[in-house]
Amino acid sequence: QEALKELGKGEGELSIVAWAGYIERGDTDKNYDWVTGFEKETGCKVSVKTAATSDEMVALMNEGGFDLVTASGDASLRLVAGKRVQPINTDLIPSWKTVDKRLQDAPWYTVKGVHYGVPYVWGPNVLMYNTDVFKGKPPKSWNVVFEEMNLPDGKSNKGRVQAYDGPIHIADAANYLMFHKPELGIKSPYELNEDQYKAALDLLRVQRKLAGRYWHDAMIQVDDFKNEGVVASGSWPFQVNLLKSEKQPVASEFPEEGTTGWADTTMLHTESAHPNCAYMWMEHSLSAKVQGDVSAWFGANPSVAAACKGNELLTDEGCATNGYNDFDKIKFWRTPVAKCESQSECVPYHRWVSDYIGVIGGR
Amino acid sequence: MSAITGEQAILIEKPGLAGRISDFFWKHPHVFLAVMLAPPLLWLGIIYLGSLLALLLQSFFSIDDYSGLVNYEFTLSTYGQLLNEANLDIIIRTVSMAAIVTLFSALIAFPIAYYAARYARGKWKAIFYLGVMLPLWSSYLVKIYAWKLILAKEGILTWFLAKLNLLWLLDAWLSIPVIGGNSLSVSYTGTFIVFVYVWMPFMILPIQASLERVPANLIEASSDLGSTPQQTFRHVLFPLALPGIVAGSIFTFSLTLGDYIIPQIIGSSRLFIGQAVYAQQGTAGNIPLAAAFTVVPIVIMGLYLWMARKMGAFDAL
Amino acid sequence: MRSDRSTSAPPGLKIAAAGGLLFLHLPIMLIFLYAFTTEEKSYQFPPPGLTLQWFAVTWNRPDVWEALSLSVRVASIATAIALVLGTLCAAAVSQTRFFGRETISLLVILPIALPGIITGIALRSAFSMADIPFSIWTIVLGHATFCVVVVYNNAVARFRRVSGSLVEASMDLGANGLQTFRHVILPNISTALLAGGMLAFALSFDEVIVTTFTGGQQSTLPIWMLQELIRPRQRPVTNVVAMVVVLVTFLPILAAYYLTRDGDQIAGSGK
Amino acid sequence: MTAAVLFENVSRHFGAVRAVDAVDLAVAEGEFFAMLGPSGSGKTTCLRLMAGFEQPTHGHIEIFGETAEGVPPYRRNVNTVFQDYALFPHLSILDNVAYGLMVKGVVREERRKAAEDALAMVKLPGYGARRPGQLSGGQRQRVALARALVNKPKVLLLDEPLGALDLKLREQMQEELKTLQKSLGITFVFVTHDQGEALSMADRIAVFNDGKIQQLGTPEDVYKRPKTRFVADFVGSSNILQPEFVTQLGAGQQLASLRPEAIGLNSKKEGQLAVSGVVLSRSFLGASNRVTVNVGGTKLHVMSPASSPVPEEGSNVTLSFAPADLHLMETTP
Amino acid sequence: MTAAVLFENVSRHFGAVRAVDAVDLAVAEGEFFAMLGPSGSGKTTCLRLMAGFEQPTHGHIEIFGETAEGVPPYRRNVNTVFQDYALFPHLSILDNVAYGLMVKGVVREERRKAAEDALAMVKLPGYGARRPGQLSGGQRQRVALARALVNKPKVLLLDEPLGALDLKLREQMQEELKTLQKSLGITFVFVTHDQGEALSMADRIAVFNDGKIQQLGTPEDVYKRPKTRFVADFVGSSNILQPEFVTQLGAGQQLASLRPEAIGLNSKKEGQLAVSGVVLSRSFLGASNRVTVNVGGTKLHVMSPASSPVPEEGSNVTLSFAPADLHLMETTP
Ligand SMILES: Nc1ncnc2c1ncn2[C@@H]1O[C@H](COP(=O)(O)OP(=O)(O)OP(=O)(O)O)[C@@H](O)[C@H]1O
Ligand SMILES: Nc1ncnc2c1ncn2[C@@H]1O[C@H](COP(=O)(O)OP(=O)(O)OP(=O)(O)O)[C@@H](O)[C@H]1O
Ligand SMILES: NCCCCNCCCN
Ligand SMILES: [Mg+2]
Ligand SMILES: [Mg+2]
Repeated sequence: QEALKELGKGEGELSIVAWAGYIERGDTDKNYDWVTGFEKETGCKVSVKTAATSDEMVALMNEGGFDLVTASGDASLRLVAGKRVQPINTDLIPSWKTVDKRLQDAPWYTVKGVHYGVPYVWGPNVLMYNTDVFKGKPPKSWNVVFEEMNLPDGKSNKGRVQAYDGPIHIADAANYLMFHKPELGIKSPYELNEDQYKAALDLLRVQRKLAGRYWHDAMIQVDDFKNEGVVASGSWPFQVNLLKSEKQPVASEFPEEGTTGWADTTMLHTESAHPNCAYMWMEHSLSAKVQGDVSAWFGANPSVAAACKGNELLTDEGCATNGYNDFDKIKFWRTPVAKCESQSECVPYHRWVSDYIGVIGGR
Repeated sequence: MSAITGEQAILIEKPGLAGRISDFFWKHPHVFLAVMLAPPLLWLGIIYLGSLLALLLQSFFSIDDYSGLVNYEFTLSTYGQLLNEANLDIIIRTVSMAAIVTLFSALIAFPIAYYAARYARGKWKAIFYLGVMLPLWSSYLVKIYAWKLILAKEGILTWFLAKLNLLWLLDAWLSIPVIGGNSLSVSYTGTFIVFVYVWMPFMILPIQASLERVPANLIEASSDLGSTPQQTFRHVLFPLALPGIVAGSIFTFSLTLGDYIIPQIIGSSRLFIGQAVYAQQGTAGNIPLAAAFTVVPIVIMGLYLWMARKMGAFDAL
Repeated sequence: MRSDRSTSAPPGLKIAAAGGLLFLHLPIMLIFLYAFTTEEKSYQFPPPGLTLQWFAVTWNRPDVWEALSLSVRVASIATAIALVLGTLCAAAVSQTRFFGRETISLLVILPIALPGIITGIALRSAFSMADIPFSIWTIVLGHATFCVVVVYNNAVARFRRVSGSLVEASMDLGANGLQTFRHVILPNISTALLAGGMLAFALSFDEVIVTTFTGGQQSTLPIWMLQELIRPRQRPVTNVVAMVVVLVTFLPILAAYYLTRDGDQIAGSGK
Repeated sequence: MTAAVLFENVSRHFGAVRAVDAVDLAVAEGEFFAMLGPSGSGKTTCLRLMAGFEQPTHGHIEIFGETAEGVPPYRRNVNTVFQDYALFPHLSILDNVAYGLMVKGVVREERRKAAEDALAMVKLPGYGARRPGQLSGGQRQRVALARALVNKPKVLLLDEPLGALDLKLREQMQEELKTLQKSLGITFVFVTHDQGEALSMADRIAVFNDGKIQQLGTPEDVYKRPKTRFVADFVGSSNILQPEFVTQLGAGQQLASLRPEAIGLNSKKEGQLAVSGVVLSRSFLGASNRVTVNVGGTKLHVMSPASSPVPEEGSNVTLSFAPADLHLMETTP
Repeated sequence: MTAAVLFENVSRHFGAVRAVDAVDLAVAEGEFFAMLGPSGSGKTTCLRLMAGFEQPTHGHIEIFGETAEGVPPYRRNVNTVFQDYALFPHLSILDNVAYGLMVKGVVREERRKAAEDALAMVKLPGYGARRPGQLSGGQRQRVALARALVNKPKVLLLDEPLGALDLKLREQMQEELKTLQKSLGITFVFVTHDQGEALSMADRIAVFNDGKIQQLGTPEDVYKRPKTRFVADFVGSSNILQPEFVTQLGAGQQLASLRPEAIGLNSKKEGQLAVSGVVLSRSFLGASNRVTVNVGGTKLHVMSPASSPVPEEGSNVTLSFAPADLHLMETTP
């Protein structure tokens, strides 16, 4: 499929598959609204379908009926391979040139030099913890969610930690092992041979004994921190910000092992019914104001450097807090494939899916 | 009234469309039957069963792991996948849960149905009926969330038990392996309680109906022949109420078998069949595996319905 | 049962029955309670304070009205379809004997006896195969399918009681098929249909699982609730909606009870 | 004169069951015709063939000379009083009675009037506003009658209309029905399994067994001159005498029937046949006593008037009867 | 001898309804005792008081000399044959019959044996494997009987056990029951609303009306010497003569009953009273003819034997009867 040659008039509608908190119209907090203005300006009425995992996003796009998706790195290339998204003509997006150079040709959305989207925001998976429990001794390592131990409040971490309910969490285990068991020779947490993979699963089995429940939905994790006595978990800055805004005793840490993370791309469906509105949104999404607002709201980093300065909501320290300068330490989500780069053969994603279900099920 | 009427014994055919249609159908009862049955049969037999068969067909396809697109070639590999250890766990977990939920639903429902059928009269009968129907029709989702509040670690049950100095009881329960856990809301116990709560009302009405159909004189006959009330219950009342219990259990069993919302909200993240289907279909986009998973409840419920029909449970539905 | 008129229930039974009903109702009380809480994000117990503000808030939320209106439309249409299909089926099964009657009652029961997720996913994949876009009609189609059975059950039970000789009596007195339907059958089954229709409506009104699969972007009330409950903004609003729905369904349920019960007496006197 | 109802070799089979089997009959106009027989003998099926609810498998049916096959019930000027009355529970008594006129399109006022007249005729004036549920069994029966008669049918079919009533009420209704039929002159076809009812009410009786007519004749014919053992046994109680027994009496070589009331106890008159035996048992029936006597191994019932003395059990008695009362029958049962 | 069942001033009220009202009765051991009365007269309630399903509101009940109040049915050695049999539909015939022994803990083999014997006794050997649904009415009735008898009750209660059977079967079962009772010697208390049944079977009859016993005596007592108009009317059909009519006959000044079969038609004998009248109608009843005669405004039924000639309708007849057959009664109905 060819990329769009020129822009026409808006079609009046636009539907987007997005992560929770990515597309806000002021419902939750009046100050966070980057949709209403866009609708007024372009006449494109925006509807949003939130998805909780990358797999869900791929499934929704496969099903069709949507224009745009804010796909993470573990979904984007699958969408390209499945011919669900179309090439983007960056010439039609004036703000393209303002995009962070680190992201402009990123491999998770650029195939053979063709861009299949525009970057949205990116960020790390942080370690969220309860400040009352950790009493001024923030956890420095992911070990609080991987190994049984007593927390600073004297009680065991058993039943009080959580992990992400998505197969990609295997990469977090691999990332932990990369640091603590260098002898396994893991080069990338997304490229694991059988032995490395098995070690990661073993680690996750230990974790299963510690975790009462896995978190699947950001909002439910927020609930669990409030009502279920959960005190530490891998999380997104979004939840951290939300809980802090409710005056809950939580904070987040960027542990010594480094973290996985996400760099999301706004991609356009092959059969989009509203391509003009979609291009208008992509342009809108790259404006420094929107980038700053999203970053502030979600706890992410903008893909446009200008957003780090002068945004009221993000403040001038915001980018630093959210890890803007740790770009290189973050291992962004990718889709594990059999033919991997770092070694001869890797365990492909479908095994991650079924094995992770097994691990959670107690296998 | 005159003695002998002047009219003909056989009246001439009535003119008019209605009359002619009536005559036609009267003369061709099979056509009439066909006309009556066509709409429901087209709907249920073609649309519904057709969709079901099409779904089953999908289970013989496979999915491309990387792109998530269905590969339309006949294969049994999806069934191979269905039978891997993790998925078997899911099936066993779900079926056991459905069985236990059904058993306890029957145990809790029976006294209510029994009282309503045999002792409640007049106003009380209406109160019992409403008492069963209201929970049945009040929002399923909101009820589940109410239970989340009750069962949460820092929830209402804990609050009450703390007031009563009974927290040790809860802790003792939660420390039991398998059914225990960190809190009720992340344990099988919690999932079980909510399942029973939500589906149990479906059990009451069929049991009540079948109990009401037991003629009073059978109870008297039993007593007359020397049965104590307990013996009468065991030898007469219970066997005769059994079709009602089976009818009710069609609901409790099937609804538990397919639900994916309850175990996701109240549970330990271990999947149930409904969640697996939902995840494979919606999250992973693996329609063939989802379809293969649905075969499990279809087969189970097929057998169940067959047995229920033999027991005459359909009349009690 | 007459024998029990003079005796009263054993205390153990009374306790078990009362306990069972309490178990059914306490959580519902809780739903009511939290419709009045002053706290909006998550529920703490006991509620920090009580307020009536959520009723006004609910009233002013357009998304509630949209979902409600969609739910009412879906349930009405699904009920109407179920009434037609269920009555036809019940009439065919109970007024005539033919090969395969048993199979038909099985077929009608199947959509409710199989888990909703199967109905949902089967219809969804059929829609996508047939390239039918999601709309209110796809939701209706799913709901009508499993609503047929409640109408069918009510109608079959009534047909069984309306003695077959009534139809013959009518024809004997000179009424043709249509007149017999209009003057004898319809009046005698109407209360059963009303009761069945109400149950069908309630079933559709509260259905989440099938709707999840057969609905596209539209949200019915339960789907709206699911989203609201997961994303806590003004959670008490969901409780207000749930409570109002319970209170509003109270009357039809009571009516259905009295209608079918009186129907017993009316139709039974034909014997 | 054309028959009101004519059956020519009519059969109605349900699968292997021959509910009605090659029946010939002709009901005369204005006649009170009874169909009598045990349960399952095909009486109701015959009636339903007349009403049009069943179609014959073979044979031909005429109603007042017109072919009836293929004519739906609602186009036959024949009405039925159903065993369970089949009153419409949702309609008032008046609307029940006016139903036939309503569906024929008679205007409201007129049919109201006719229905009230019909109710008066069955002695239920002023009951029009009630519902069927508010009437007693006997009253319902009369409403069912009025509902049929208001249509002025050429033939009225009654399927055990008195079966559900208790003894006293049944006797009273029997009388009323008979009077009504006489005054209206309508042809009545009446189904019953109560032989007393058939005998006392009918002009002619068809006795059914196994889908076949065993005998068709006046009550006296049927009672006094039963053609077959079945009829003798079913209509009234009868002593069935085996051919050997009859031979011994020197009265013939066939199966014979002897009515219990035709036998005298210790009161032989001239010209009577006599046998002796031992009293086995006796029971008091009010108006009479039934005495069972063992005559050389054959058990004979004797009905003796209450006014006569009753012999003791075990005593020897002489039984006597007029040869004419010994009725010979076809030997095949 | 202690009575098998003794009622002393027993009442059972349901709210305002006096189902049983101050009843005194004593059923002798080994007796065949019938309770006869119209629907709603309290027969069943009496039976239920004996069985223990009801408790008396007032009064005292004894069974074989032991106080019965407060003793539950399952601890009374009294068994019931229910009107609709109340067989357990989920059990085989054999298990139905063996039920009473099973709950008493009799071992399997033994109760099997006893049940088979009981089935043989009611002439249903080999039916044990069937279900109640597979039997005819008469067979079910016998199973119900066997199920009760297998427990060897001291008193057997039967609530209209033959009500649902048709005439022929009823007559046959009456005989069987009577024979059985004689051979077993068990006390039978039998409820019926069929006077013929009560007269022919019972040793003594209690006639109920409105919860009260109207008369208690042998069948002959009750039939020939009815104490009240109600009994005269209910037991057999009777001509009730008003005091004025009786006065005219010069036979007294009370209400009197005259049995139709006690009246002669045109056959006045010496010492008989006679009146004349006009024949209104006649009907053939098989064994006899019923002739209705108008005697100066009073309608009299005459039952005349089939052998006598039947006068034409409208003809004048003389009715004659022995003064002894004119039975004077209490004037209060
Ligand atoms: N619709 C039917 N299908 C099959 N068999 C039937 C049907 N109607 C009647 N029969 C059978 O035909 C036979 C005659 O039945 P019918 O009802 O005419 O008897 P009946 O003389 O009226 O008996 P009853 O006195 O019990 O009413 C019976 O064996 C009955 O079972
Ligand atoms: N449990 C009860 N509650 C209220 N009234 C009752 C009850 N049982 C009987 N009765 C009333 O008591 C009266 C006598 O009833 P019972 O059943 O003893 O009459 P019966 O002589 O057996 O009549 P039938 O011949 O109709 O069976 C009736 O008026 C009846 O309605
Ligand atoms: N009251 C809500 C219960 C929902 C049950 N739905 C059953 C649908 C089966 N397909
Ligand atoms: Mg019949
Ligand atoms: Mg009774």
